[in-house]
Amino acid sequence: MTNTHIAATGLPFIVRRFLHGVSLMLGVTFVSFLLMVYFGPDKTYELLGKNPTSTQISEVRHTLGYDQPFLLRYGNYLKELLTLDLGLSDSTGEEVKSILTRTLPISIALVLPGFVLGNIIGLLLGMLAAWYRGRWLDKLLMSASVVGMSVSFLIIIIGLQILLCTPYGLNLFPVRGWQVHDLPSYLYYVTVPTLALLLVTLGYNTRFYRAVMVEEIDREHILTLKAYGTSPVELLFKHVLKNSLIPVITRIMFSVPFVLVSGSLLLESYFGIPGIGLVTFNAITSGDQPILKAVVGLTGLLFVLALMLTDILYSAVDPRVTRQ
Amino acid sequence: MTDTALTTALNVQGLSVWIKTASGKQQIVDNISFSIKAGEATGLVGESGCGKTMTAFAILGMLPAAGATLESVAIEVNGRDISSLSSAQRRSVLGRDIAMIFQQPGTALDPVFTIGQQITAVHRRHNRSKKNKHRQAMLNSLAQVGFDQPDKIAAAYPHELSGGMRQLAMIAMATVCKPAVLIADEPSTALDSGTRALVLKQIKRLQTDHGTAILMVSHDLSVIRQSCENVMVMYCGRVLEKTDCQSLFTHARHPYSAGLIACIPQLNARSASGAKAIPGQVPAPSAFPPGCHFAPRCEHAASQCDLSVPGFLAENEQGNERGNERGVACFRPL
Amino acid sequence: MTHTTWQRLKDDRYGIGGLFIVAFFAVIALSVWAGLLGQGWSEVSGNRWESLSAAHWFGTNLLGQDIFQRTLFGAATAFEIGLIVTVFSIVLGTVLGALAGWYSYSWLDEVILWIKGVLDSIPFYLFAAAIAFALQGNRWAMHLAMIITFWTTTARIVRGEVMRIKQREFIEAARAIGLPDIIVVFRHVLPNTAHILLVQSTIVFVAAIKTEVILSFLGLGIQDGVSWGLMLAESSQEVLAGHFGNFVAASVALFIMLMGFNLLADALQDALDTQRVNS
Amino acid sequence: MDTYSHNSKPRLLEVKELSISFLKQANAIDRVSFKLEAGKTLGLVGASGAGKSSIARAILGLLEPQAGEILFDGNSISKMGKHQLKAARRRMQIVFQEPAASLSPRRTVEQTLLEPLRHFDIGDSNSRKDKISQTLRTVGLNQEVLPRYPHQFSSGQQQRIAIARALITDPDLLIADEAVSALDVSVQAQILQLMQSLQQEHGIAFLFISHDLAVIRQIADDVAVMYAGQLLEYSPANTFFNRPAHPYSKALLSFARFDTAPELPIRPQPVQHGTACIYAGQCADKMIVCGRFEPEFHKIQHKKESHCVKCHLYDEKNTNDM
Repeated sequence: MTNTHIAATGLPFIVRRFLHGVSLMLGVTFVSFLLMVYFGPDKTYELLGKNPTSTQISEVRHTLGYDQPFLLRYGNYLKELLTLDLGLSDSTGEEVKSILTRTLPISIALVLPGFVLGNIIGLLLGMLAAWYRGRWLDKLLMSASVVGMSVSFLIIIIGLQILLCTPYGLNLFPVRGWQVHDLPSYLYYVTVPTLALLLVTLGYNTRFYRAVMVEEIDREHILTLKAYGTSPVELLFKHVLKNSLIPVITRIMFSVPFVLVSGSLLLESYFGIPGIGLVTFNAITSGDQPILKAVVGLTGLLFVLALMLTDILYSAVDPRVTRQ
Repeated sequence: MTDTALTTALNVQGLSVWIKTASGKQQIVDNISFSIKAGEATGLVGESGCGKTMTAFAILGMLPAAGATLESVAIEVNGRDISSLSSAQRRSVLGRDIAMIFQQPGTALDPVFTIGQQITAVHRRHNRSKKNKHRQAMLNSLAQVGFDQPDKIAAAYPHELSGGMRQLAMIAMATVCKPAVLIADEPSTALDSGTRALVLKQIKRLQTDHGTAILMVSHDLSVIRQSCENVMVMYCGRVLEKTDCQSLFTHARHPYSAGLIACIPQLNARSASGAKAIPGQVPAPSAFPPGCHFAPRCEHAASQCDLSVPGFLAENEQGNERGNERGVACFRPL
Repeated sequence: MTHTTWQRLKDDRYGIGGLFIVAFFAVIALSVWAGLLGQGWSEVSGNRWESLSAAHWFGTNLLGQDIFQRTLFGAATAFEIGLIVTVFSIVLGTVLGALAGWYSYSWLDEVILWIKGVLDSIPFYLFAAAIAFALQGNRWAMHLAMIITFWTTTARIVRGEVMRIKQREFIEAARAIGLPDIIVVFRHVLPNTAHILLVQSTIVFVAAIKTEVILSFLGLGIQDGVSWGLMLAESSQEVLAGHFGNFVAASVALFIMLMGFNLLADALQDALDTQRVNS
Repeated sequence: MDTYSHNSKPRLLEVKELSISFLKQANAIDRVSFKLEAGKTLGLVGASGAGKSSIARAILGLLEPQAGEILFDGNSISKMGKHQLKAARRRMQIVFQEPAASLSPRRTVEQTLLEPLRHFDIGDSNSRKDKISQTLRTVGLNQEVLPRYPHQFSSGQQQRIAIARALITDPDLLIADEAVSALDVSVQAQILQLMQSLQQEHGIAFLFISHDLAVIRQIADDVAVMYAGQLLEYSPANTFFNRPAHPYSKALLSFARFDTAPELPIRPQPVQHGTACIYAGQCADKMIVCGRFEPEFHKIQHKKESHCVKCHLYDEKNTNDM
């Protein structure tokens, strides 16, 4: 989460946020190096045949660099990441960099509509529930969102597939595949995954936005606005919304990296869509190290960018967030 | 409309409020009636929990607590009953004919909009003129409450001003549309003596220069004595005494009023035994005693006080020449 | 849980409903662990895809194993995961959160927030995969992965609450007589976060169970025994062939348990809210 | 600055040239000095934000001053060893403004009252029970409050419990930090009455912090006026209320009597160290010298009482260009 503590180091705010971002990146790469390389699978035996001699083993280990000191290996791992020399995929041998550049746009196209709709509808429902707090509409929305939160993503995916993609249901949409070349074909393939993403996030979003809105509506300045004849619409969409932009921004910015990777992972592996999620899924099941390292690096980068962008948005939205 | 209705800026008749508590519905404002003429200031005094703030909000038709209900015979502002208006019609009255300022200047203004934006919005809402008269009206209003550089204040965000300045900005917002009635809910409680004097001076100026009728809600009798002509003493949802400040301080008729006055620490005398305190404490709504609510704490209470509720004995016509209402709700007034 | 919170919880119908469901599944889990129920989950006691019958209440799966037994065992697995992950992650989150909050804006706070930032920015499923590799399929790899990442939300909430409580006068009063920090934190600060931890535990419990389902689908979940996640993963193929037994059993059971916990979490939230330190 | 005639016994509390600053702001407290005799009450007066509460926290050892010294019974608090500090802390207690916020919400009244007794290991288990019931009686409460939680009491009762907690270790000094400001007038009167009787019966010294001059009038023997972190006037109560010396004191009294109101802007301008009188911006009797030099403390002698004021008006050197 953002570190809203403004260190009294006098460095300009942006530089300090950048340094904080860099330190996080270092942490992410260190952890991923530790887990995926240092403790990762030992490939020496793959390259050697049966009962290799000790010299062959040490030779291969030397070429693979396993005998180098820990820090040095971490050094070249960082160098690789920085120079985007991400190596080749173990399973397909294709350059990791080209895999990422090919699959990332597909994942974004897949996840974006569900993500945007999920937050916009969630915000509107949250506002409604907060405004009519305690009345039947609030109770209805809350119990619906409890149901939404109690259903696993996998169940929604399988359920929707049965309902919409198989002869047992309406059979309107493809059960797998991603032959997208124009808008109609895009809609044809993206509808069911978007619906799944929407259903699984709507419950959580509505409750979260309701809690934020309730807190804002209870503030004293709302009473003042009511005492001066402000209409409910102006009250909600001008005052309450602007005051709650900080928690709203935080939620949206920080769910981007996860929805893009974790969200797409399930959707793509299930609907057979060749995005970064499917690539990560195969990498996990087959233990394809270079891909895993690259995806972790990518998400770390996305997370840090989200972090820095949030701070900038904070001060743009809320005058009290001053950048000493 | 009788002639008094013409000059009466605010006329409240039979106002009652109930709230939903854990132990069912409790009445916290019991049949309050009073009227304030233009250019007059009336104080509504009582300890915390007596229902005075709830009364103020009920007059505007706003009930902050969920599940609260309100009843009134009439709430007339400049002779027009606003209690029977639809919420849209009432919204056109709030901020134009009747306005309110609050106790905590720190939280009463929206922190993410500038002072200027908030005041201009009120003026624009109630004046459909096309020219940018709204900004000018806002700047004038700020200047009138004593800011020598109104444009600097207009560009500032609430957190950039001190408590006193925020309260003055609040007064500017309340008076940008020149309302007939201003309700001030504990306007100076959160301020220290310097800024308090400044804020009360500005409220006084509204009353004298613009003929605004002021209803000042406070727990501090010395503030009421300083800023209001008339005073109503409230306890556990009921008005126990209504009179002018002069008479209240010279000869309070209700034992509770007398007790309240005796509690006030005097600035120029250190009373030997210390301020005389009223024994016991204010009961919660669910535990209001039957009969006169003050009876258990009242030294003059007789058996009658515990049994039945004393009616409000309005004094006969010999009230002072401005003929405002006077009276006391007590079987054995002092 | 003072007396009044219990009363308030009692007259919240949904809350009691949630409590009943949770208790029901707890009983099942206990009896499975005690060996009374669900022991025949792995036996091939029938042929493929038998439909509902007296012998197999929920029918059988691809291998002919009894789905009802497997569902019961799945409940125990879910409870085991939920409990282990919740207890460890809440304790870890509370301790680190309290430290970060008590020494806020110190280097300790910076370090804890940095660790949290790093862990939050690694995609969870990759992290779980990496841990699974590092521990070579150890039975507890999944639990460890969840504990290491779930504590961060609790820590953030506890840190915020401790920072808020730290400024209250009753803390200054305790420090004014010279009480050592440790006593002040454990006697005056943490008890006031108890209500948050109770609500957070139910939320983490739900998150742990839902995560297990996805991990099992990725082959990183339960290594021995069966879980609803595994059953759902199995069912994803069977469903296309029209056999819904496995899918319906696992998803309905999972849904009911999660509903139970979520309803309980809501009821606790409302009941304890008024008890909070009035800010 | 010596504001007193000397006598042999060391005073209960002596604050010497105390300066405190937060982060990089200018000194929140700037060279404040005052003394408090045993059994006496000093009223510390001034607008909110003048730094009164920070002094209280420094005395209790909760805040580390940048400069200056606080002597309790003659020895400096910051130089005290662990045991000496613990013994000193037993003899000084504090009561806060918000009664509800000063009691630990999850602990019963009994636990709250037992804590200081156990911490300073006063008496044993049954003598502590008597001590608790006796202290409760002095603050006008009885036994049945013991098992209950703070949120089950009115603010007046909560403040009595807070006072009981402060009294239970038989302190010599009680700091009341705006202790009655949040209470209704009638409850305020009850608590003030209680504090006055505590002083007469137990000889407790009070450092009574308040922005309300009328309350100070009821309880203070001496008055110290603070403005933007600086002490401007120090005088016996009667002299202060009848013949205030410093222009700020006069202004405070006239505001309290609703006679006058200050001009805008009302915020004190930050003043560089030693270059001007901090109140110059607002002062009605401002002279040229006030804008250029910081005034020293001058002593005005009436009979045997000492009355000092930090203002150029009372500096003989400047009388010529008055």
